[in-house]
Amino acid sequence: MSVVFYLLAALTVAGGLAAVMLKNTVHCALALTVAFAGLALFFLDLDAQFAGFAQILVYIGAVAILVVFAILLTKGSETPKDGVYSRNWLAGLAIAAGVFAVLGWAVLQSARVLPGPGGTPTATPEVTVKEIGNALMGRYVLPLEIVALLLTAALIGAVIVAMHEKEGAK
Amino acid sequence: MQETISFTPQLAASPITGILWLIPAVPIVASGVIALLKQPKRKTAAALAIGSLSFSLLLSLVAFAHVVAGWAHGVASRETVNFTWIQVGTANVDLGWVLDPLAAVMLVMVAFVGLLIFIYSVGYMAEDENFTRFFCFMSLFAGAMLGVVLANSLLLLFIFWELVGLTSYLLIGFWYQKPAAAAAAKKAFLTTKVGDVFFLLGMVWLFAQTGTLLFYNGGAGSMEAGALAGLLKQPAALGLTAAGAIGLLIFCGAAGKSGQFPLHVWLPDAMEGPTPVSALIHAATMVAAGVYLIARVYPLMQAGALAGGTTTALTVVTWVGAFTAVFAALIAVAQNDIKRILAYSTVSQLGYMMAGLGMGGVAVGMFHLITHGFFKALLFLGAGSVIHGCHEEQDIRRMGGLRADMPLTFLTYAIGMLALCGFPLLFSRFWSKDGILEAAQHWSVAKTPFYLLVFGALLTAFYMTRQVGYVFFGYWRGKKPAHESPAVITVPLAILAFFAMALGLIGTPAWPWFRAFLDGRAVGFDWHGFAEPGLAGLMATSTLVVFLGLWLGWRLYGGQAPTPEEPDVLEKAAPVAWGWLRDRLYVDELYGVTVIAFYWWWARVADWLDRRVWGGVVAGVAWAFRGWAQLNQFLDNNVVDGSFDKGCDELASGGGLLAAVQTGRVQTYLRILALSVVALAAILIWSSLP
Amino acid sequence: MSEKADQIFVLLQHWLVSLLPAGWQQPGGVVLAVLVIICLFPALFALAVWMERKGLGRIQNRLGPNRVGPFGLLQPIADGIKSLTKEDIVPRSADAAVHFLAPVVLVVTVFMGFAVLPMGRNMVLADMDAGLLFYFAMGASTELAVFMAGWSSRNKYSLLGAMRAVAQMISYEVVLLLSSVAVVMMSGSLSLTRIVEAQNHYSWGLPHWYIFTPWGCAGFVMYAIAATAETNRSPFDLPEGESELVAGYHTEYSGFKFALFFLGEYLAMFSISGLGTTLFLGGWSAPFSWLGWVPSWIWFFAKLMLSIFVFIWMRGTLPRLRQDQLMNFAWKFVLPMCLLNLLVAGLWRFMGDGWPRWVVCSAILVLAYVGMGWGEMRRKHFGARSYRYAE
Amino acid sequence: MMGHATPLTGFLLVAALLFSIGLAGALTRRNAILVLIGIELMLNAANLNLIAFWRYGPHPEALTGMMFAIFSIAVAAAEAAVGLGLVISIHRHAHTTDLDAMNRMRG
Repeated sequence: MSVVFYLLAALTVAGGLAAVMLKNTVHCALALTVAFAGLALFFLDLDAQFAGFAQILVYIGAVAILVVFAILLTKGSETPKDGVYSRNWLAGLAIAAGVFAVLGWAVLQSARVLPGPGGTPTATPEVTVKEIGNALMGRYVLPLEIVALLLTAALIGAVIVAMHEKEGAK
Repeated sequence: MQETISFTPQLAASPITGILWLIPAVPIVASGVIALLKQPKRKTAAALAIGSLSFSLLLSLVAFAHVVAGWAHGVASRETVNFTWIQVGTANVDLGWVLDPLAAVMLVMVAFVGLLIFIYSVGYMAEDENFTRFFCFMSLFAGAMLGVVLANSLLLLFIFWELVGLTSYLLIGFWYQKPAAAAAAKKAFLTTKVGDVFFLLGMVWLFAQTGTLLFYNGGAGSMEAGALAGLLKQPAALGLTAAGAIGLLIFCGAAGKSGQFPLHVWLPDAMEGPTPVSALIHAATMVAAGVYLIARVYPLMQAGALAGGTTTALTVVTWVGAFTAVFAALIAVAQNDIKRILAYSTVSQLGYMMAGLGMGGVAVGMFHLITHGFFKALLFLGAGSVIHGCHEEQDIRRMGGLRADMPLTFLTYAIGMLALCGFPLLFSRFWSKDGILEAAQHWSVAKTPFYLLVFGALLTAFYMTRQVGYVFFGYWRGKKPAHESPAVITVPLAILAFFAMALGLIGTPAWPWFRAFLDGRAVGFDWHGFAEPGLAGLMATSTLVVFLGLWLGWRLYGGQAPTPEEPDVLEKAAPVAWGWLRDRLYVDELYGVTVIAFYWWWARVADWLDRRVWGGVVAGVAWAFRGWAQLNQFLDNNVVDGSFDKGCDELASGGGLLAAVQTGRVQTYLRILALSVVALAAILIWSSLP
Repeated sequence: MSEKADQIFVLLQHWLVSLLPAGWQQPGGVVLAVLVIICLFPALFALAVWMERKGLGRIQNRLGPNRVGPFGLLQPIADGIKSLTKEDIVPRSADAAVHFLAPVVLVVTVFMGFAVLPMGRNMVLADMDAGLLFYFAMGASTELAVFMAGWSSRNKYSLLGAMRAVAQMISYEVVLLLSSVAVVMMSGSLSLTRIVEAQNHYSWGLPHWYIFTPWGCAGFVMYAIAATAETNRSPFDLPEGESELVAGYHTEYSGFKFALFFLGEYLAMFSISGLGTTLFLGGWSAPFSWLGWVPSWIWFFAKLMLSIFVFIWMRGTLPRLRQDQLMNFAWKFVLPMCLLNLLVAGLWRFMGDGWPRWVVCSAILVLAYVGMGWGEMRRKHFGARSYRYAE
Repeated sequence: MMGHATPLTGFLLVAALLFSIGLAGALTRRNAILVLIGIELMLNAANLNLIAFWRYGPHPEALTGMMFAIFSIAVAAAEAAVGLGLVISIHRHAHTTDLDAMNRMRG
């Protein structure tokens, strides 16, 4: 296990935990950006350069700010009166723990069962943007078009949903 | 006697034959237009009808001239235009029309007489408020009649034949308010229909055998040698050949329409219709259609006849014809209604024509048909003028002495009467009757028809003089004094009178133009015609007979016709016979007892059958279904509902539990989701444990 | 000789690295390059501040700083010392952690941006395959930093300023990306060095810079607009519009943190114009073929200073845009023009050489520009200027 | 950077941990936006898995994993946008972002 991996893992998990545990919602949002940054670094570590930069650009650049805007627009920044956690938070926690147990067990199980180089990575693939471009335009052109459509629809949908109705409609 | 005539059929149809179909088409279209007109549109209706028929007459004359021209050049032309009407699988039903001397003559006769009667009826029907409807039916009839004449296919002929039957029903029952007229129309229609059924049978059989209904089709027609040979080979029942049997079946149809013996009952009752109707339909044309049909189908009837001999079919025709002639003449003697006498006279003359056809061949029968058409139309129109004059009085015992009041009608009526009796030399029936009698003389089978026909001629002369005596001589016995009919009525009478005399000349033995024309042979005028053996004797006997009849009639009824209350002279002489004759020899009653009784009985049986048997079956089925329905209901209520409803209740209560889960809070759903993931994964792992 | 002059810095670096032991050579080279950037650009920052204050003065018909040092040259150093020594006041209600982090994040991400800019022939810190994408990824996080600054100081004005700045930066970031996508489309690669090489040819002495093509010119204009908006400069400097919002999101900052913000702003300006030169003005390639002998990095920094001068010039002359005008302008005019520019670039690429290509593309762009402009102006009816004075 | 030592399972474990942290956040937090944040975390964990499997998979040149991750990032962005739009509109009507309060869709 290389040092970089441990470092990054610690950073991301800490970011994730903070995003979930912190009282102040804006702090949660910022912790979330830290987690996103950690993940981006993971991607770079895994030689997925394009994915890493895309992750930074999309998540840190857009989603984080979106979350922050949402928090400000819904006056979330003041600490809520009746506690931060929902009533039966313990059950939620237990279920999450259960899920983690199952996933962890499955991962460990597969490590043993899967033959072959499950553990060791292959040679670093030389992934250039040109290849990604060709792939996007070649094999994945349909998903690309559909995602384009989806994004436009989401854009318009989000605007309409969140639009400030005219006074009359209140 | 009659020889088989060979025609050199011209295959290519000349232009005139091409447009021949217009002759029947125009009057029919005219009748359609008139039908659409409103009732007060009298002038247009009359103009349309007369216009269309005159156009047909014009076209018929052109066709007649064309045929005559062809005949003059020595070639007897028969032009046919055939076309496929329906394609049924491989067999196709062809129709078509033909132009040959027989058709040409009939065309002219029907069109000309029809036109005169149309003009006459403009005057006669003037006050009748259903004027337009009358002309609509009349022009439809004229079109149909011309169609019958032109048809080259038995099927097309049958179609027009039915149309003619329909129009006769419509016209007889024209004054449908009168129950008698309605009953007469129904009677006419049904009796002719009986004949038509046999006609249809014959037609179907012919089609089955020869595969075509076309008369002449360039060698392949049913009347041509090829088909006839085929027909001869099949033996039919009663020793008849197929050709003979089909011929007889078709003759039954003709008998129905032409009022021959068994099916003649409708014709006298048909006098209920207006007089022009009687004139046109029941004198000149429609009844003649039957005779024309036999003439058209003659090769079929004659097939297999040995040289000079006749076939059984023709003998049957002759016997029926001869018997009807005498039978009808006898009844005519005892009738008191002016139109009924003429009706029976028509039946008897038709019997003559049938006999003529049977014995003497097409030319003899047709010549008598043409001459009869003219003078009988004249007589009917004359009677119509008399009735019109005597303010709708039809009983001859209430007329009398009209000689002075209606001179013109009397003159034309007298000419018609003399023509009918066959007054020698000048009048047409003398020559046509002689033709028939000559044929009867030479008839190889038996002599009795000859004597019957001679006796019939005597009776004809007698009852006509009786009728004239009652109507025109003696003194006026009616209520209101009669008055002469207007010009529009008397002019056609005059024209018809002229033709009644003139037509006889084209058939004299010296100059047998008509027979030659029909046979397509050349003709020359030579007096030796009279020198034929036995002809002189025949003419002598027939003139003798006519004079005898006239003298008898004049002696009994000439001067002082008895008052309406007094019994008839003859009645005094033979009251029982007179009673029989007056009641038409109880033929109607005979039918009433037999045929109609049978139908009544059969109707009751059918009703019983329907009510009891079928009713029972239906009731049984209904009962079964009701029982089944009750069983269903029982099952449904107890078994199905019971179990199903209970099941639903359980489910509903179970549903309640599940509903509790739907708290509406997103996180509960998420928790359930996660829990199920965990559970599934656990199962997966548990199952994959080695 | 000119070759040596051109590669002087590269050779220097190799020489210094060779001094280090083998194991450390590779990281050492990187650290050295980073050090150079960290020293060079703040120095340039000082020069730029001086240029701005003298330039603005000159534009506003006044002298500008001339007390400290000849022609006021030492003024920036004086300002630097002042800001370092001034007391750093942090409002009590401010969110201390986020308050402190904001300027740091800002400066760090901006510095990260410089890694991919090719200062001269093979003088680039990290020649990444997706260099442009990396640059924009770093650029995207400046908004977050601005927001953190604005929100953490718990001050209505700073929050409003931050919100405006973020909204503005997000809108113009889209334009920035789209205009540069046109360049990527034509050069066929995201790595900046290859883009510069693509522009480094000459025909009849004139360089193949992208700005001399119709779509390139339109792209550069929109890029410049987006750049000024991105760095909250001149016509778009509403967020720290002195008159209304005091100092915008960095009102609560003082002392060194304020200096950091100031530095961050200028560094952003440098990096945005650096990218602009690499994309449109041919990076380190010489303007004329016969000037090839001049070292490549000189051209890069010359163009850089030229752009800075343009920034200053715009600040001095253009009035400030209202917020809704600014947003409308971005979304309803510049963005559609960018999209059209992409289309025209595509058309340019597939029409093949020859004068029709020039005529058609420029015609489309001019027509669109005039049409949209006329469309926008038609609805606005400009009455006489009206003044409203606060009651 | 040559192929590095950490085996695939390391990444998978981190992803699983991140996933369950996100799930815990989504399940326990009261504020709707934080639930969305939890969901974002879960999505990112999935992306990490994708890239890890792509990197350690038999033939990385097929780019499938990375493509999948890129598309999933795009979709997640769209999802976040719409989700937050909804939260904002709910807030405007119900003046609360408290999930327990929003049970209008009760069965």
